[in-house]
Amino acid sequence: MIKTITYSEAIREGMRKRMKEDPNVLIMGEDVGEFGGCFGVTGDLIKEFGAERVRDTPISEGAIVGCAVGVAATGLRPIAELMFIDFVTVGMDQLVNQAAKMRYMFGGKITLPMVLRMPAGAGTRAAAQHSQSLEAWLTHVPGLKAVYPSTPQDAYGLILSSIDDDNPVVFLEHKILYAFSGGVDLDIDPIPLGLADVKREGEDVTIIATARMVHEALAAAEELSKEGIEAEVVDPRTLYPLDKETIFRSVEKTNKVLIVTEETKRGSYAGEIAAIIAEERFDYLDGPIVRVCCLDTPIPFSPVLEDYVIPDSKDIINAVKKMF
Amino acid sequence: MIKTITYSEAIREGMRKRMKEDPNVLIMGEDVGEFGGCFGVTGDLIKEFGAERVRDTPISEGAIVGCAVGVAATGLRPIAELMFIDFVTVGMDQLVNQAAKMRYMFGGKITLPMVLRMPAGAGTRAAAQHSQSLEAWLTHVPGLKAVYPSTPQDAYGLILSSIDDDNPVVFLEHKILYAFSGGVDLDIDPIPLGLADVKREGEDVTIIATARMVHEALAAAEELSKEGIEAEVVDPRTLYPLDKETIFRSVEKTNKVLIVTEETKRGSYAGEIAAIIAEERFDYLDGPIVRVCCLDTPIPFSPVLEDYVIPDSKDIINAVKKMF
Amino acid sequence: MDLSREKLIHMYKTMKRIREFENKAGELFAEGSIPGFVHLYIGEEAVATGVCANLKDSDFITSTHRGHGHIVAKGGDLKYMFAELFGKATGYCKGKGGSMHIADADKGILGANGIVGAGHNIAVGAGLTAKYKGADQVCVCFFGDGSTNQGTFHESLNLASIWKLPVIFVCENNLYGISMHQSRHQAIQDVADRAVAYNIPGVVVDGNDVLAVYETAKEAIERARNGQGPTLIECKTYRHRGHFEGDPVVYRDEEEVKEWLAKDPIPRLINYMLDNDIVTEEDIKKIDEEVDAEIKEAIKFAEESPYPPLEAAVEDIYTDLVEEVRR
Amino acid sequence: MDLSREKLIHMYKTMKRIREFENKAGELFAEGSIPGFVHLYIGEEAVATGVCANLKDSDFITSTHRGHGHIVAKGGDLKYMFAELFGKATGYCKGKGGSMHIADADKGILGANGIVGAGHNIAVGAGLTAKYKGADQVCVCFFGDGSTNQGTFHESLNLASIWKLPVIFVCENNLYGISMHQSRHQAIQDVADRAVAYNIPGVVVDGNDVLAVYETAKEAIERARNGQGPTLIECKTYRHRGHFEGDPVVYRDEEEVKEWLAKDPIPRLINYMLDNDIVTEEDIKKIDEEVDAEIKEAIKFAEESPYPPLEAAVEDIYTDLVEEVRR
Ligand SMILES: Cc1ncc(C[n+]2csc(CCOP(=O)(O)OP(=O)(O)O)c2C)c(N)n1
Ligand SMILES: Cc1ncc(C[n+]2csc(CCOP(=O)(O)OP(=O)(O)O)c2C)c(N)n1
Ligand SMILES: [Mg+2]
Ligand SMILES: [Mg+2]
Repeated sequence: MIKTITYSEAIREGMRKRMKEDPNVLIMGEDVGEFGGCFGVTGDLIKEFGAERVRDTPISEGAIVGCAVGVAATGLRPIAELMFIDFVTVGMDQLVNQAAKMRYMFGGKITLPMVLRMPAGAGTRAAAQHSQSLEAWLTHVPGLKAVYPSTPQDAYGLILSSIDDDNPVVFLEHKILYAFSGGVDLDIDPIPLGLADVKREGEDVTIIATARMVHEALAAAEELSKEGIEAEVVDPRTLYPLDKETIFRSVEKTNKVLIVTEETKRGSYAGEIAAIIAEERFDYLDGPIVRVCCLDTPIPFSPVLEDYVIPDSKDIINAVKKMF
Repeated sequence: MIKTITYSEAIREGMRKRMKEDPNVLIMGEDVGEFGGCFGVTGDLIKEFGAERVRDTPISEGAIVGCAVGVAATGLRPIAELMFIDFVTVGMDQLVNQAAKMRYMFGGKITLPMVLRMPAGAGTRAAAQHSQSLEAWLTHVPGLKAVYPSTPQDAYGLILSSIDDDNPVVFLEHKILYAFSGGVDLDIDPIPLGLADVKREGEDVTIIATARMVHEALAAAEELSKEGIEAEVVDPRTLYPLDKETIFRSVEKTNKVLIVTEETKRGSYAGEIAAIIAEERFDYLDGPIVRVCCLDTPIPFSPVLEDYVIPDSKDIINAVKKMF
Repeated sequence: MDLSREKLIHMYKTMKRIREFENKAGELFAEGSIPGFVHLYIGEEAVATGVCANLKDSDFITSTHRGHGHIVAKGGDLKYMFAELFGKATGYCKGKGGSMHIADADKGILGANGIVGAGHNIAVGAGLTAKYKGADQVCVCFFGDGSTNQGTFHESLNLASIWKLPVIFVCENNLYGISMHQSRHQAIQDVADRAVAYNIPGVVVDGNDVLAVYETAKEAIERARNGQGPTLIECKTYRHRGHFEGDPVVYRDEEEVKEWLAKDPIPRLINYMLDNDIVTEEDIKKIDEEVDAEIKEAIKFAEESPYPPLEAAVEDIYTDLVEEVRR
Repeated sequence: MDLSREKLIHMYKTMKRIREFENKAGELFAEGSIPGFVHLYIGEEAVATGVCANLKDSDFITSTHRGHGHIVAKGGDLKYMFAELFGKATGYCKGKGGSMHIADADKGILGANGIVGAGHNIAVGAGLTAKYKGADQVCVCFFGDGSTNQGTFHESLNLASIWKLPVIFVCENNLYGISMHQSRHQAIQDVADRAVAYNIPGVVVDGNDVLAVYETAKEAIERARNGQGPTLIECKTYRHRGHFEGDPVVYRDEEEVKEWLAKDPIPRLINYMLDNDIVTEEDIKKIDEEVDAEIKEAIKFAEESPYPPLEAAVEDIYTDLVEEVRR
């Protein structure tokens, strides 16, 4: 059954499906219950599953993540929500030194099926402490998987596989995408983690883009097409494991790569993707690997400045044109 | 006056110098006082400057970093020490959302002259929670500067400039290097942040290495030289600001780049350096940009495994040979 | 009560300035002139006002996401505040901070803060500077009930207590952290009970009674200035509006809201002053008009101010590096 | 005291097993056979022993950097423990964890932990699982006095208290966090006082009296099993050795050390049992010999075990991905 729903609803429906099927799945986070979540993602789930399974927590991100670790280590499948990815700084130890490393440190004798959902990204005029894109930190941590969908269908298929995964998964959600709607097949199989999606085919240049930037890249591709440049837009969807095959296939075809993310450019995961290509597919390149990212600034509040530091389709078009 | 002292003594002597000159400089951290610091870096400073200026704190990394922020914002120049860089996870919010962003969020109306010293790196059989190299996280944060010296002289010259800097500086120290000794000129001017050092000249390949890996790279270069390959070893010393000029000059000369750090390869700052070169000096490259880093694992405890996952001169030699 | 007429009038005017600033901020947000989030302080004015009436310019405060009231009470200029909310170049932070990050170093305002609980340790640091320098300064740390479950609350009170720092921890217990009623987020009724864990005084005060707040804070601030260390003050109060503007407030019942609206601190102070012949209705009217005029002018200033130039985006990250940050 | 002879002997043997394990670990570390760090539990045996004597295999514990004692008391196998300390493939963690990360899921041991304060919230999670499943399980969270100043302490006790989880928080107050005497790291004498902040019972007990620890823990564990929520138990004790092996211990005075050595929990229990005719000197000797034999065998097992193959380095990070991790 295909329904037109938003990205945010798609995540909710995925959680609802698994909660119906598996009593071990539970949700915890600040205001996820009656309030329905800061961005409304958990919505009415408390009505269906009750306050024991959709648990409001105090404002204690360390405890939210740490408790989820303990819950997962002892047999349940928690989905924890942080209100903004920016607050992962408060629960960073529990995520990085506990969740990510426990299985390894314990010689594989424990399983940690937990999902940490975190709204990320800028564009809401929420300034420096509520607008970050921190995927580079999380992908740098062995033991975590990292997902960042760009469409309602992907969000749905990927939240299912994230809940099903027996490892800690950080599930990033772009705040601006919450309101995006699209057709979602609610009966599909989970989308495997580690499978990229070519959102647009093209022969001339590969644009690797994530989350909101997928849409900017697609818009740019349409414009570029008018000028005779056909861009292929590759959306990794899962940041780790990363589907190198799909990326390499595209690079081998187009010989030109542009990477677009909303991260601070310096130290970005966009850089990691560039480095992988520069190391493993250098011979296929006919020019520099270009990155279009945020300026290396905290996200400023003023709309004029915020719009300036975040990349958009115009920046992508300009960058692509320079590559020809 | 040139004295032969260890890396750890060099840092202490730098702090001592500035504490003598400026009563606004103070130190805080766990067991930095009478105990002299977990790795002995603060040593006898408490005897000279007293417990008000060399302050033992409770085990509260959030408070250590947060308090340093407040102290710096109100006119002093704190040097805070975390026992291991791994614990920055506990004070991450204070460092990333407060220290790094405050000046910007406040429109430049505050100055934060603080240094956060953190022993980093593996090799001590201390396992996954006491062995990390987390420079990639820190360099990804606008607002921070990041320093990582490889020799006693650099450690001395850079701790001076870090204390003198009016911005938050994260000062990484490699635990294995603490015992390395070398000649240190205690009268030199501070080494400016953002100035790389060519630790060995060579024409054939550029090896960019940081901290302990500088020594592995130098050892590898000696071996390679016997086989007729002359490697140039560039030590950025400051990770941000990064001295791109020195790096580019070397790349333009050798046309081959190998980057060696002790980080988890995926998402490493080594990747950022690779991405910068792939974007800005692509035309000078005659082959892939290669990275030699740690395996993408948490650091295992068992010495055989730890030695296996950490790169060494042999790994560097093998990698370089493959480039020819 | 040995409060001078001037002090009382000053406090009344401060509360009124906060109230009207917030009313306007709410309106301007609703009509789309203010972007982002705003968290209004309406109903809680007596707390910031009563506490800050004891402070000097050289004293410090740390504030929260709900910071407008603290900033006004500590001497913030409404012009620059509105300009900041609008994202203008003339704002306190040149438009880079917005509502959640207003700061004014000259007035000792170490910033509103978008991270719940983050002000606590910054306040401790300011207290340490004061003590280290032997300066006659204190730092007041404002925070909500919800934030008292953050680890930072615990760490900062512990640190301030062992070092006997001149920090006054002022909890604005408005009964909720967003939708979480206090009874659901902690198993105690009085946040002040937590003072026991640090062996410091913990005091509960009616946060809607500006005179009581003033007196309680006065004592704590004197203790701090005398080197007797920190105090935890809990002010029982209530926010009239939702958590942020736009909050549908499904989680409170009407009875509760009604009850608290009746305890509005502003009419309460007016009545006190009228009953005790400290002011006349005329006096009040005059003050109100002054406040109105000030607010109008401040909004005009903000509206007429320019947006920051794009170049500003890369400035003020570091004291020195700018070229490096440029695209 | 309605403790059976078996229970008493079991507790004596457990303490002795811990003591001898630690003595040997110290020796082996000194001679270079054990790499990394070791933090010995000598002197504190009565705490883990008295508490865990109340637990079933299905109950959980979380432990610390000073974890050997907890693991032995909860039923850990000395062979696998030594093998882990040696970094051998047969160790509890296949050599990947070492002293600070020993875990045994089958025995409910959720791991030693190298991060001070990190076990607290994991314990809360285990308690939540128990409650959620309606299982008759509890979780004991062991931690040091120093860790009670971490934010995690505060957050976890708060969460456990509002959710009434079956978690027993056991503070091993050995007077120091490394070199910091308790009087310097917090302004209270009894960590148990902090229970007030969460409206849960806080109890102080002589941590060198295994019988007292047993009884106190028993009550708290019963409360937890009955759905009455968490308890904070503070056990006053002392570590005989330095913080870690190699610590020169410049920060304690001899008097203090002497005083506490005299309170050694092991002779104390022996004397109690002898005085009350529960055991004979012969019995003790026999047990001691059994323990010695077990230890010898365990060390032999560890010594003779192989190091892990290099391939192991990339395994056990994820349940599925291995190829991706390979160099
Ligand atoms: C670390 C962190 N967690 C969560 C939030 C989201 N948030 C903003 S305000 C708030 C509620 C704060 O409650 P309280 O401390 O009582 O202050 P009040 O809003 O009632 O004034 C929350 C959860 C945040 N900004 N920072
Ligand atoms: C987050 C963190 N900070 C600091 C350390 C270093 N460290 C290890 S043990 C210890 C002291 C712990 O004291 P306490 O909790 O009293 O336990 P004890 O060692 O006395 O058993 C410290 C500071 C750490 N491992 N983790
Ligand atoms: Mg509140
Ligand atoms: Mg201790």
